[in-house]
Amino acid sequence: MSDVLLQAENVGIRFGGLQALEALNLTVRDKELCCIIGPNGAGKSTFLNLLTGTLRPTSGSVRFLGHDIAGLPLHRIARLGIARKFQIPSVFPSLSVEDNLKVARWGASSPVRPVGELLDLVALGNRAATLAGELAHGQKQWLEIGMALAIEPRLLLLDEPTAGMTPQETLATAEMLLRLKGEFSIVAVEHDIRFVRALNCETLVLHQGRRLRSGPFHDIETDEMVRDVYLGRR
Amino acid sequence: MISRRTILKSGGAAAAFAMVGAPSILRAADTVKVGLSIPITGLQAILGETLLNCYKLAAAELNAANGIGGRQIELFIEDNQTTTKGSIDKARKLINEDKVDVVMGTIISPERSATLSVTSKAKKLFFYPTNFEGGECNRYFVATGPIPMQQVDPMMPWVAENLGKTIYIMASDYAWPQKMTEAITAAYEKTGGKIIGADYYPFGTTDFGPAFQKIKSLKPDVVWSMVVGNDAVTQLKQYRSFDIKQPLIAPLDEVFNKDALPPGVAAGTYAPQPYWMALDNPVNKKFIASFREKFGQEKMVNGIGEAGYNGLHLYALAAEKAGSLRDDDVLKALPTIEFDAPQGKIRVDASNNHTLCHSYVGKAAADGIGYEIAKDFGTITPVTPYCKV
Amino acid sequence: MRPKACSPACANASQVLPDTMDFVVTTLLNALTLISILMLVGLGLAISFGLMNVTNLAHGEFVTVGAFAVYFVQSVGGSFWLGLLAAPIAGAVVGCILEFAIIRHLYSRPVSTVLATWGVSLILQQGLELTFGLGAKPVTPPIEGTLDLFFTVYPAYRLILIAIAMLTLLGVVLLISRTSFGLDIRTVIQNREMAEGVGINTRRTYAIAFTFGAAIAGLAGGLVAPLAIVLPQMGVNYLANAFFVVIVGGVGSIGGLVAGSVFVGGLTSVLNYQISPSLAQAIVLLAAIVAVRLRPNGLFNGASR
Amino acid sequence: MIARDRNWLVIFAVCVTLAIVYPFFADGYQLTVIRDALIFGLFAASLDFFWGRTGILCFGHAAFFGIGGYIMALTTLNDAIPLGSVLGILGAIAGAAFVAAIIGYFLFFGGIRGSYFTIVTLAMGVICQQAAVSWSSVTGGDSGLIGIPPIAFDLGGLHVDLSQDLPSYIFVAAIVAVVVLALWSISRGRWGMVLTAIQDNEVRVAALGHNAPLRLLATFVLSAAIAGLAGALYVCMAGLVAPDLSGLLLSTEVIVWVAVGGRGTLLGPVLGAIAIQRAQQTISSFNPSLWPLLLGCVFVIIVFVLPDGILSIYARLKSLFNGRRPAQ
Repeated sequence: MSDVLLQAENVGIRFGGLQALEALNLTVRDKELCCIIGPNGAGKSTFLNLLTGTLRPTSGSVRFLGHDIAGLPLHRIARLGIARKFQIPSVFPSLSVEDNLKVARWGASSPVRPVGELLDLVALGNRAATLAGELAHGQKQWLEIGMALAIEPRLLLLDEPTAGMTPQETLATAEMLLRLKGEFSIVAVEHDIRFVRALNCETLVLHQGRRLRSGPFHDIETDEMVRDVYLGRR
Repeated sequence: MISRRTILKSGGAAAAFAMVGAPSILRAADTVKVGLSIPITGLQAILGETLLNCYKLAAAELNAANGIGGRQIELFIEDNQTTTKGSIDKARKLINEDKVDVVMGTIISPERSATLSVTSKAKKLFFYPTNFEGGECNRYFVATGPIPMQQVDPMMPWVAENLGKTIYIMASDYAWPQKMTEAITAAYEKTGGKIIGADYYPFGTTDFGPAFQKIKSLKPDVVWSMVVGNDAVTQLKQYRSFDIKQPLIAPLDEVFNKDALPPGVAAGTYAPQPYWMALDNPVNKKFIASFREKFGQEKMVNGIGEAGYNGLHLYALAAEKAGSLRDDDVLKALPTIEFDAPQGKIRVDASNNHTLCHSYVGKAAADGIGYEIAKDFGTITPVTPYCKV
Repeated sequence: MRPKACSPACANASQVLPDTMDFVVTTLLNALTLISILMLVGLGLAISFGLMNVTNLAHGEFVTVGAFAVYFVQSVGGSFWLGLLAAPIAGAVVGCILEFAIIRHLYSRPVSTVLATWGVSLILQQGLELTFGLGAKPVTPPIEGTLDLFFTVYPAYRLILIAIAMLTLLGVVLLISRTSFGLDIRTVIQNREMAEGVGINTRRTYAIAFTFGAAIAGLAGGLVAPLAIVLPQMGVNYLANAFFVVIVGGVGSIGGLVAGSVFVGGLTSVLNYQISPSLAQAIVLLAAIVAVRLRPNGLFNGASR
Repeated sequence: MIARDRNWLVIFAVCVTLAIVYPFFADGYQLTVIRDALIFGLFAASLDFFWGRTGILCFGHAAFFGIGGYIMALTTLNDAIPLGSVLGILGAIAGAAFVAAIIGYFLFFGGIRGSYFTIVTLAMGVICQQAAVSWSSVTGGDSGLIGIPPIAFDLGGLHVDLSQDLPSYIFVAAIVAVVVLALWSISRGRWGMVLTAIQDNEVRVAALGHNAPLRLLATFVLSAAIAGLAGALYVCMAGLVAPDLSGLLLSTEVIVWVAVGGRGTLLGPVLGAIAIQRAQQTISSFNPSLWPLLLGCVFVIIVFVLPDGILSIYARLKSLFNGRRPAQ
């Protein structure tokens, strides 16, 4: 149990009369990589919001290193070691790439990686002085991953990190994450099966707010029911 | 040339002293420079216009009759924007850049205080025309308007006798009404009257309903309003709509009633003022006639304007008598002269530089603009425990 | 030293009961008057500030323009009622021009909107002063005198004002909930992109909504004209409180607007009787700040900024 | 970035030089005029530090100016307090900062941003002015407090007496230069960068572990403290403090100075304050009623024609010569 980083037990949330998520369980161990997939509207982002404490579950509990983090201010959660990459790339457009990473580093309680190393990690070494707002879409996504790395997280939550990327960029992103695997835990919420396939990790499949399947990705991929859901047959 | 003639003409010891003491002033100036700091824009613009016109009238009268010791009066008119900062900047400009011989004007207290802080430092004469709450005292500061005790002390026995024994006060929340309330309370209690309530409303109040509700439940004999400026308009409109029967004392005057109030709203209200247009004396008749000839037949004039007019005339008489424009010389001559003002004869008290002005209660006529004199208390000597110059 | 006001009950002990009823009813009506005005002025702000995210500091001038419309109509011999009809039209015209000339170019620059509308407010004030001359303008109420309401005697005109305000509010509610234009507005407010997607001309809808808010503020100006001072600078007296109504009440619903008006207007009226009015005003504004801290989305609803 | 920094320093150096040379050509009165304008320039810079760095407009900044002024006045007018001038200035800074801390806490941690902040601070200014008018036993009511002595103190052998025009001018000019330079260094370093990031995306900044509301609060408090300092200096130079020094009109004027001078440049607002005030007093001597109309037009024109203020004219001209579009 000691290496359990994040534990969601029996988590559910209602919005008014709508049961958005129901009885979900997820355990993330230290330095583990796992993925959450599901079609649009399955409740992936809502679940992520529960995991980061942005939303408070109406039933069940989410604990990070044994703490209940629901409702804590965002910066406190970050300082506990949870980094999050948002679905829409949210870099600081009026700052240069380098300054984006600097701002991210200053937020960390104990930054380790120098900015130069971060730039190389996310393949932006030659764009350091560019205004972040002028980057291409995929580069913005990488920069954001770099910013998440800068705060030296214990857990990195990625919300559709490859949304809007070209296939090549998607693969490059997967490689980037695989390189980082083993440094900290990663939870990736994805829509794009190719990306998850490249990561080949423990996977939780959501459908209509419930767990559909969970297990290693190659098992999931061959599952009939998952295929049906993804192909819209169910 | 003119300055030499002045000296020759006025002659005497004072002029000789002036020549020795301040030759540069007399040689430098061909005119007497009067600096006017007037709220031409901002909240007090209505009253500012009348005040400015009164100064223009006084200057024109003096210039038509030999000026001051033969020297023409030149007005330096500045808009202080009814603000502290504007008043400071303009007072400094008048004194340092225009090098005026005297500063006059301003209406509300912040303008006056700001101007005074500059003039007192520069030791420059400053004539203030508006009803003055008192409290400020400076050797070079001359008040030609009344302080609360001059208006209130003689009036309260009359109020107790003619209007009633209990008063409810509603006022704007600032110094003048607060000081007035103190003076009213003191003078009224001597006559056995009682202040049964007082409420002070912030500037910009749009609903005085709660005050009228209090009037209805407290049932005072008299309501004394010291809600001033723009808020007075709101207050009077609402006072009428609540149909309150008690007599109302309100610090209104002819200019304000005509330019700001709906017709008839002020009808029947009482006001203490040192001057009314209705005063029946030849000086006043001539004053009003020349004012209207110059600025328009429908124009009204009020106590503030008249006090400004008096101020310039008092200055001219004193300077003439002193034979000098040096502030100290004029100041020395000032208490020794007397001016036949529209309100009656006035002079400045040597002990505090306040003016011995008249005190009248006016009652607004049915049109709500003009006033009839309800009572004349004669000339009242200003008593100022806070001030000895 | 201020003499303490005697409490209403001690004025005449034998009359306590009727006096109390009188007191309650009058206080209620005083509060209602204030609430009505705040609501009408706030309505336009709720649309522009709350929904379109436009901080229009010239909103107070719509009130001024409405009041001047009544004055103008009366001064050329028209009746008050004709003036009251002209007031919202005048407000709408000024609002429409303002939206067309300035605000629509600045939807993406909120801070610039603040500056530009403040500038416009100065220009309008000075323009009115140059046109109509210095000083307050007289407006006579359509009826003088008071009405006996059994418990209390209350100025008749104020009762009319309250009635008109309530009817206007009802009309607005119906307009928003029952007409296709109301549907457009609601759609645009919910999601501008989506509204554009389904073919609503959002530019036009914004312009009309803004103009509509200006018209209601103009009406408010017309209604207060016989009651309060009519002056080019009068608008600012209503502006800050109306903003507070919207902030406290929360944006996005008529309910929030009513809640905000009741909070600000009601508290002001009740406090005015208890403590010094200056202090009352400060307390109401401070209470509003605290309320915003505790209920950032408004007293009434959960719509987010 | 580097080029922009160099530009700024060049303009700063030119301004400092002009300020040093000016006393050789000006008489005492002209010195006092520029001295007071500089104090209001400091006030404008204080607003710019907050508004320019956070993008949030404070519409009641004069409240802090006024609070500083009143604290200075009350301290120096009380003979029982030793070292009145020094304690007065410190008290003015602390008092303004304290009030800003309380108001800012409620607003920033309550999630109030943007226009909402603007409106609430507008009301704060109104309350402050009304409080200054009504609470006359302390504040002297609407006429304010007069007779505030000029700054004078002996501190550790350092004898300062600012009753004369030239020393007071030098003192004020030095303070303005130092503060503006300090604010500029702060705002281009870590602090300023984080604030820029907050302006871009506050949620993101918080998700990186920054306490964004606290950053904003600290900026607001520092900005208010400098406004308090400016207020304290002004009342000593003017000799009085009055309620309208904390009022809506001054709050509005300072916004114009910043907008005209160029938001976010710190130096621009100082120049804007001097230029506009001189223009205002000159124009009002010719035609008083023209001024408010002109002011309104200036607002509208700035927004549409010169959104970056007069200081940006220099950059624009430069890029015109180089044949490039100005960097935005």
